Amino acid sequence: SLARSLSLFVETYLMEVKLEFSGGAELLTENVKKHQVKLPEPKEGEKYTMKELLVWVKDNIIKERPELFLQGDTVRPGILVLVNDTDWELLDQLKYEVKANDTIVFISTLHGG
Amino acid sequence: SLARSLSLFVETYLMEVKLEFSGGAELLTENVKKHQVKLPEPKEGEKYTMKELLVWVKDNIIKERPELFLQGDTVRPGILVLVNDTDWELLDQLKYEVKANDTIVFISTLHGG
Amino acid sequence: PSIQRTSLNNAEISRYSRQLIMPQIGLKGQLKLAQASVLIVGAGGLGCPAALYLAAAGIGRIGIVDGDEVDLSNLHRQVLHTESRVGVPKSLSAKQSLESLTSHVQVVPYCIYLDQHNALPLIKQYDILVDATDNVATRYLLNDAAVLSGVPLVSGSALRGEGQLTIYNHNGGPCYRCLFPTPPPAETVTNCSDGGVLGVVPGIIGCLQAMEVIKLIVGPTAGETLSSRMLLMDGFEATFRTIRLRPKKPTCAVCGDEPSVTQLIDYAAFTGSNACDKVKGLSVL
Amino acid sequence: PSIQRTSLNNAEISRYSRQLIMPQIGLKGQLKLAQASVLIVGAGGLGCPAALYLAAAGIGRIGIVDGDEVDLSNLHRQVLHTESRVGVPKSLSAKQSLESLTSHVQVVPYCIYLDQHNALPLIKQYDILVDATDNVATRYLLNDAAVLSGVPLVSGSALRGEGQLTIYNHNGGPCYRCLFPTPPPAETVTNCSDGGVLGVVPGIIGCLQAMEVIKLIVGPTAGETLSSRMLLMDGFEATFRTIRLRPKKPTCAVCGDEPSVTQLIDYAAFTGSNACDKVKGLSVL
Ligand SMILES: [Zn+2]
Ligand SMILES: [Zn+2]
Repeated sequence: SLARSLSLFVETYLMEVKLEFSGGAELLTENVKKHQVKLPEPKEGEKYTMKELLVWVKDNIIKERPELFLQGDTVRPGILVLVNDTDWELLDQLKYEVKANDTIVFISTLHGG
Repeated sequence: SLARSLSLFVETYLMEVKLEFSGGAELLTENVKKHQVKLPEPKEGEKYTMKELLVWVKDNIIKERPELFLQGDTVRPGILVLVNDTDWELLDQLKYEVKANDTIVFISTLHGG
Repeated sequence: PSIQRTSLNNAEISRYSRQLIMPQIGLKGQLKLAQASVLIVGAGGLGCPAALYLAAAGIGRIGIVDGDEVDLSNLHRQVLHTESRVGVPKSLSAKQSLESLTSHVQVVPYCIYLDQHNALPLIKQYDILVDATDNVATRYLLNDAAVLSGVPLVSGSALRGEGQLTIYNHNGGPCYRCLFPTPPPAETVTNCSDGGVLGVVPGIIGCLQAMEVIKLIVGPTAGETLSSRMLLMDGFEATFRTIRLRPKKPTCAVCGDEPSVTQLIDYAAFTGSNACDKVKGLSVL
Repeated sequence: PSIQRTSLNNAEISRYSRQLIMPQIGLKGQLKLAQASVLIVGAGGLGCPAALYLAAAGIGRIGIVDGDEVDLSNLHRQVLHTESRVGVPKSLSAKQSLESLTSHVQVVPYCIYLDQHNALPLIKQYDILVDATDNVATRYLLNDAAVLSGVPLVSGSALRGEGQLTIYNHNGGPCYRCLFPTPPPAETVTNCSDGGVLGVVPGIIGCLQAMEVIKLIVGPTAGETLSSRMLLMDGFEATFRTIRLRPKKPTCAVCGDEPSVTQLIDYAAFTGSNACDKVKGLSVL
């Protein structure tokens, strides 16, 4: 069926997402702001949520002081998470299911002036 | 086949596009800057290009003084045409084939300061 | 409105002609500006351009709060001050520059640092609060004070080549605590002295703060404010991004349905930092 | 560079400390700024903030061209001028404000209108040209002069609540004529006197022009300039959009492979308009 074809089509590319770090969060990634990454594919029937993504980012992208990125299973206070220019609080936060071509941004809030 | 299913899927929505007018070009559309429009579907085997779109816009969206929008078969000098944030000169201009969900912007260049 | 006026005089109509001929502003909008009062906290990199363009636009009364004095190292971004006023309180220096630009605006300088004791009585005298400060403690203070006083908070920040801008506590949008219920670990907080800042970056954000203040005062004809949205700028890349924020949270400690913060607290203790952002030596050089 | 210098002195290092600690600028970048010269054409809504932040940032020499005098109706957006300097040439008034901010920058006022006879010898003395003018004729003049002189042109414009910004004639990017080979019909051209402008809108764009100039001078470490891109701002909606522009066109009349414009021409005749944007009465009121 069309729906099935589409879902197969989508699945093939599921794990390609764009990660961005800014507002100082890029200091945790050796000053590299943009990362185009291919995430491991979820197993049949499983979902890939922000919760898994955060752990993957901590293990694969964060170069030093991971505790300045993750605290417990979520980002540390002062980091805002955006999915496709939308605050992740509007999208189920940790339970948000990552989709192909999502742009996920971690911004550290600025205080200077 | 998958390709065929996808192409059918796309065709159904082909004609929904977003038009925007700014920089003063919105004065030709009663100061309405954003227009979500459904274009007439092209006939089997035919294509819908910017050339057709410009005429459609002149006939359906421009409320007065169409000569300040179109001159001959293209936009008048001083209007820049953008397709999905890209200058249409990079995209075949009049021959660009309009796709579903394209955002097409007409900006009048500003001179004040 | 803070200031009672029923019309503009001819000098004002002529002076503001270029902006009041726009349908988004009009004579009505210009009169609203003349009746409004705005408190700008911080006469630094953000506060200078914000105050400059708000005074130029014809705001009735502008209060400027800053306990600091002008230093030579401020002048790369704090453009209301001058070399001859080094050592002068910033709020007075700002007043002097604004008054030479315009005699139509009342400028009230407050040469103090805001804290939990003096903030509320001051803020209650103004329609809109502008956060142009440079430290976490004052940002939480201003947020709570804005919520407790029922005024919108136009919050800008800048560091290195980046800037952020939003409006808190307005029109069902979130407050600062809705976004950041817990203060960041002190070691993750970088100020302009340590991290540096390109002067024009707070310049751009301060101007954008003035723009948002004007829209708040004039109302819906002047378009959409940044309430429930945040603007992120990367000056070195010349990119801007406007993001959609969560609404006001029912569980928020200060603006929620059952607030636990009902008066101002000790923000230095709460954030584990203080309001002083003085230089700690140019270790990077 | 225009100005030969091999190092910064201690006063400069301390003054610019907040920006030279950034890796994007550094001591090297700050020295490049001190060695650079920038010609700003127009001391109005765009030129005032651009000049202010470029002077603050430590540019070596800033030339300011404006044949006009300060008028009260300028002061809602032309924030380098003051009420007491109404009637004074704008270039002189701007110089006075910039010099009170900083003694490290040489400011050269030119109280003239640029035309095809005086533009080239002047522009050749500068590294970068800033278009902060307000009319079509001068925009074509500056474009052609920039191409013939081989300097990048940082071009800003503002009207009502909107602004546009790009860099022409740089790094394989287009020039103004590549985008607009034919001038617009005169009746479609609206200036700030007729269309109005909210003062802070050119304020934002002028600041962004200063940002781009700094990036051009400092070079690649300071990120991507707006060459081959254009920034569009809608202040009332608080939206920004960066668009990708065509490259330099081989067929362009001035920057193409076989240019037909090899010296400056009569731009009033070419555009069917002239450089004067005086008020024609407040018919809207
Ligand atoms: Zn809240
Ligand atoms: Zn060209």
